[in-house]
Amino acid sequence: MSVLINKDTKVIVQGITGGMGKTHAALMQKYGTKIVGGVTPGKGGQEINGVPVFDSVTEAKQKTGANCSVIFVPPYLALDAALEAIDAEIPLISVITEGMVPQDAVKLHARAKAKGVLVNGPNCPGIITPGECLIGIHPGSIYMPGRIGLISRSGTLTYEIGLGLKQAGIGISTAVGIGGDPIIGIDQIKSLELFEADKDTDLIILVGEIGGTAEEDAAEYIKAKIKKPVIGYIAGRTAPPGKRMGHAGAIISGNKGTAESKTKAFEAAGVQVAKTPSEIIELVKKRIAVAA
Amino acid sequence: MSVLINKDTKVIVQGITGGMGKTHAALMQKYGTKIVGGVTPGKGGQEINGVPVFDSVTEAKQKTGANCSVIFVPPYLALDAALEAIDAEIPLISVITEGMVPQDAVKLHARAKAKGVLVNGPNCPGIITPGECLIGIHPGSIYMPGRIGLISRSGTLTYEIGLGLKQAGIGISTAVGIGGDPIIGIDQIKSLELFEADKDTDLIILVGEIGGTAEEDAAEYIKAKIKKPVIGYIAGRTAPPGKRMGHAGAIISGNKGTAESKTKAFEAAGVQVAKTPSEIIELVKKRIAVAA
Amino acid sequence: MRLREYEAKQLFKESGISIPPGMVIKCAEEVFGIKNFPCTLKTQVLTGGRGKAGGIKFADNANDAYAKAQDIFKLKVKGDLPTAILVEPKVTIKKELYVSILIDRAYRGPIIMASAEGGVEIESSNSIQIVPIPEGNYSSYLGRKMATQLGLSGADVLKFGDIVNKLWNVYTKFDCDLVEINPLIVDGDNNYVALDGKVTINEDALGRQPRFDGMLSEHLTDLGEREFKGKMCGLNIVELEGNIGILCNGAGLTMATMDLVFHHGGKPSNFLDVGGGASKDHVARALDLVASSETVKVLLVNILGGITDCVEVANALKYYKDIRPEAKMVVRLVGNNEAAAADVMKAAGIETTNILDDAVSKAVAIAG
Amino acid sequence: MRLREYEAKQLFKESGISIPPGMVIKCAEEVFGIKNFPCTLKTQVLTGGRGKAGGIKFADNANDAYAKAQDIFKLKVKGDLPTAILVEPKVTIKKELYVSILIDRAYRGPIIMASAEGGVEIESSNSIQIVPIPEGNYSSYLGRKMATQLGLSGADVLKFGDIVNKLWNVYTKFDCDLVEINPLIVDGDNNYVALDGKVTINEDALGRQPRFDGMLSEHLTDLGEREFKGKMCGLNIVELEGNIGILCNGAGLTMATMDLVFHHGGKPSNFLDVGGGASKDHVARALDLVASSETVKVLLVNILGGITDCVEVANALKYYKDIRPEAKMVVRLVGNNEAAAADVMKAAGIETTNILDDAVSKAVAIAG
Repeated sequence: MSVLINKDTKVIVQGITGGMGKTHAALMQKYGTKIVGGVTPGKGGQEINGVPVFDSVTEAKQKTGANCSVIFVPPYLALDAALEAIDAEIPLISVITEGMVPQDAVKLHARAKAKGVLVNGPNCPGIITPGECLIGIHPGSIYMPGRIGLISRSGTLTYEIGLGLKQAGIGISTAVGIGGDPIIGIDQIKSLELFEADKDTDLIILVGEIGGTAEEDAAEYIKAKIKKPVIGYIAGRTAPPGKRMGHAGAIISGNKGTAESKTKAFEAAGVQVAKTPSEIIELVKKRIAVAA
Repeated sequence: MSVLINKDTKVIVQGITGGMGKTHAALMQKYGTKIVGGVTPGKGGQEINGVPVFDSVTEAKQKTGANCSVIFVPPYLALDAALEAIDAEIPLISVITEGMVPQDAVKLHARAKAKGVLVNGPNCPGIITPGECLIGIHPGSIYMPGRIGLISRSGTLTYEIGLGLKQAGIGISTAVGIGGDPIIGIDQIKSLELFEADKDTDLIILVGEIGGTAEEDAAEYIKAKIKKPVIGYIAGRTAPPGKRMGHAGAIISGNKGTAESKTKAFEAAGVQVAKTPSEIIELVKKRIAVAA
Repeated sequence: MRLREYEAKQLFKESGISIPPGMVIKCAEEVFGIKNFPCTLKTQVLTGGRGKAGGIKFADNANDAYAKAQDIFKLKVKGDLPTAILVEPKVTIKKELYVSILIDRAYRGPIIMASAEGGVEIESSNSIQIVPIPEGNYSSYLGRKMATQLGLSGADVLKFGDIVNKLWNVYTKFDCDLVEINPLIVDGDNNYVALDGKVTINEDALGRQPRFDGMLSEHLTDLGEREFKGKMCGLNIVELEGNIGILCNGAGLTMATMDLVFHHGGKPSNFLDVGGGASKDHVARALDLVASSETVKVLLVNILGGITDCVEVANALKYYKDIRPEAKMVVRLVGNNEAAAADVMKAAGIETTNILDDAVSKAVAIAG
Repeated sequence: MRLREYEAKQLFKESGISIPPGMVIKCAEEVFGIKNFPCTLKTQVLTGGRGKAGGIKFADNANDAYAKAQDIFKLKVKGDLPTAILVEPKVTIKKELYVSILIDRAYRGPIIMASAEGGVEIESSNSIQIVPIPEGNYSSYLGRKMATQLGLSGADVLKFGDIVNKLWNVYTKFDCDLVEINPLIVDGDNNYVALDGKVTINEDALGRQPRFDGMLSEHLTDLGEREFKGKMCGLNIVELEGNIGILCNGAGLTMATMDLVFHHGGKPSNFLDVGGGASKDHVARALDLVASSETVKVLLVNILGGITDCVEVANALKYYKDIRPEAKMVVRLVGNNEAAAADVMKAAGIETTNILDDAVSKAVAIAG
């Protein structure tokens, strides 16, 4: 029915007493996500939006059976919070926090890898399985349930595509906002692997952007392992080199990370590449028409 | 024919230009060990006892095909040397160095475990497969080849037993000196596992001593997994509590680590426990007589 | 935040890396305090290519140095005028190398990059060697490993390794994105000396690196005026060369919008990501900033409200329309609180469209 | 090397852990400088059990303190006479806890041990909680995790966690085997204060911990005379209560020999491991040391030469026989260079046996 999260996912919110955490915990609850508790060290014993706040993740997990954590703590505390969730063996962690120091992100992902824990982010909008579960800051109403898997480095651009699909009457199985930082956990390859294995996903949209070589690597992976159709898009094709385009990861360094290289790699892997967001929707429609 | 090392093992000596390293490299070569090179950073390009000295383990491995490293470097450099060997994917590392700081040993073994590398020691006499290969500082002539597996926390006590066996005309498959430090790599359980799987070992001698709970843990393991006969011995049964008996690990703390507890655990696991070194030989002889 | 050469070298020195005995001068007259000739005068700017631009000069005596320092203080390198010159005695160079530590994205961890050929064009060199740092756990052998990969041997392995150890300390202690010595030279006494250095402190880490408090603003001399102002008020803006001012939320959507302007035949004047959850005032500041360039003929506003409340944006647009009724705006505003925002827009007399392509083609038409 | 309470507390203080405002006095007269009464006077010895022995006293005024300080300076605790007393104002104790960091052998890494019940008999307590530190990678959440395991909540979680963070810094910075606060108290203002502390620096690490240079010898006051002398010349000796002096090489073999003496009905006077590769002089020193106890009736030498050269040992025995011809020795000397050693022994008129059991039973017979 989806990847990573579904209606049974039990979510805790680390940083639930902070501004962002509180607001989005409420929005997630409203969407239908099973928020079973929150964690803010030093504020255990309170209730926020009707769920209990704990002092530690271990305690929260023991008392709620949580199997997912969404992290909204400030950037310099995010590494510790994520390590706490990893140590408590929470199998899926989404770090929404923006501005995490890269050296912290390196430590986070090294530990997550060693422990076999999936980490989404940091600096990402989270994940949504429409109609079932939302973790993070996606505007839930923009998506409708369906059979398209959506993978994206960008937040609002994901919403744009989700909205476009909805307006065309097309829904998605899950949207994975992998995040715009240079060092991230669940990446395009991992997401592709999950969607390929998901029997309720028919087609995958892969939204990349300039910077790094993640799209080139994903293209290699698609060529080797993905049988489902993939439609691609690269944001920033007209970006000047050497300038950071908002995301810490969106920068063309030297001749590395260009949209041209990524587009070529996609095409070589049999991925149809849309030039505009609206073209993505058109390509999806055509694919669906062919299949039907 | 043996565990861990045999006539085909290709050994490099880290610290080969130091006093200990040079002396024992020569003794190992004399014994027949295939010493293919040495490593001393800053002294690459020399030759010692006819083998080349390299500046790094990676280089040494590339040029010699080594699959084992023996480390004789001073204690504060031993962690770095061992990490270098692990990083170079040397699958078996024996750290002879005495006086390694425990916090360094913790780091060493954590990395070795993560990388699936076997580390023998630190503060150990090394390993010998009589007639084939010697790594470390065992006096080779004391052992004869045979079908007894020998595991020991102590150096000279291992030699005592090897000598006693030889005088009785009994040989050993391999002797593993696991070392006397509190934090060691290849331990009793790992050695037992290897000997159990070795078709050329018929019987295992397990020489423990006071301190820690390694013997109790080994006894549990024997009960569950070891089908070959095991003869045990515990040194230090008359040691006073709270005093460190030579080895950093040989200390009874509170009521933990006593010979009594270890003996009981051994007996409960069906291990015959000798009260003196010479009794070990007697018990082995009886076992062999029964089998024959 | 990229440090100037002399600031980077100060960090090197404190961590035990040898640097030439330099002197930082703030005006040309200070050259008369120089004790060792011949010397090198190096402009302290943040952009690359200072050598080609004439920002590095040699002087044989004080008069010579004075004339050259005067020249350098007047010389802009890619728009950047120096406030300081670093003066160093000329050194004997037996050998030049390159070494750096940085995070490799694909490896998801720090790596050591080095070359036995130091010099300016290192990025395109084929001689680059890489040693990844396993799980970010540094140990001294890694520097030595790199040394042997570079073909060094004997005492040089230890000396080069020692430099890498110290460089690693700088890298971790100050949350650096990059630490680089280029060239790392071997001098007449076979010592390894950092002749030039580059250190970039991660900007997200500045809040926990008190040493650099207050230094950011004077380390942005390579930014354009709008970029500098944007940075100071938390707006991601990148200068481009067209006439359509873009205001958007989210980096990816902003890039997509920028691409779409090109796609429809227009040219964006800028990239501006107003960020998530922007307030009316923040959006208003962004509008002012985008419009502050004389080349901007039309403002293209594309907001997809997720965390962002469309009403806040609408109120900012209304405010802007009030103070600059002549300004041309094309607005696409959808998402969270979209209906209420539409009411505000209608009352303010600002037209909107829901379709992104329509908005962009309209803006392109207006810009001409 | 176990530090004294006031030395441990100095490390705590430098790392930011609150300690009572104490004063270390070296003679009783210094009590007249005490400003706050009532106060606690605590003897600064290295052994445990000082409270029960009368080494901790309370004083209400200077005269009272003077009399009590005089008593304490004269009081031996398990043979250890203090050279200093720590004077601290009496504090309000709302709660007592225990916390320590040490390496757990079975876990092969550091652990946090703590209890919500502080006090002296912590080792046998059932209230002990354990939090292992994964692969030795400490992060702040571990201290907070322990806090919640102890049943703390709210602000106490942060305060306790903060103490553990700082304790970890002491543990790693100084290569400690153990850092312990017992009791860790909550005072009248709800602050966490280390009321007593124990720090053990790993002795093998002393060579890279210059802070403790020269401190070892005066931190061995809990050792017997032969143990202290042995330590100073690199000999592992442990005092026992019998009359057979043991000299052996290798810890395991020495223990086995000691056990064998008991097995044959004798009592060893000591455990002495002469180490690997001992020279003639080193062995001679060991012989002198073992024989220096008046209770020793016979020397039992058991050497299995691996790294050790039997000839070096034989020469040491010959030397010893020359200077103390009346001393009784039983010698077993086998292994490396055994034949040459046998010649030396024969020439010196020292009997030897190859069989360990024979040697031991002979020594037992001589000792009577």
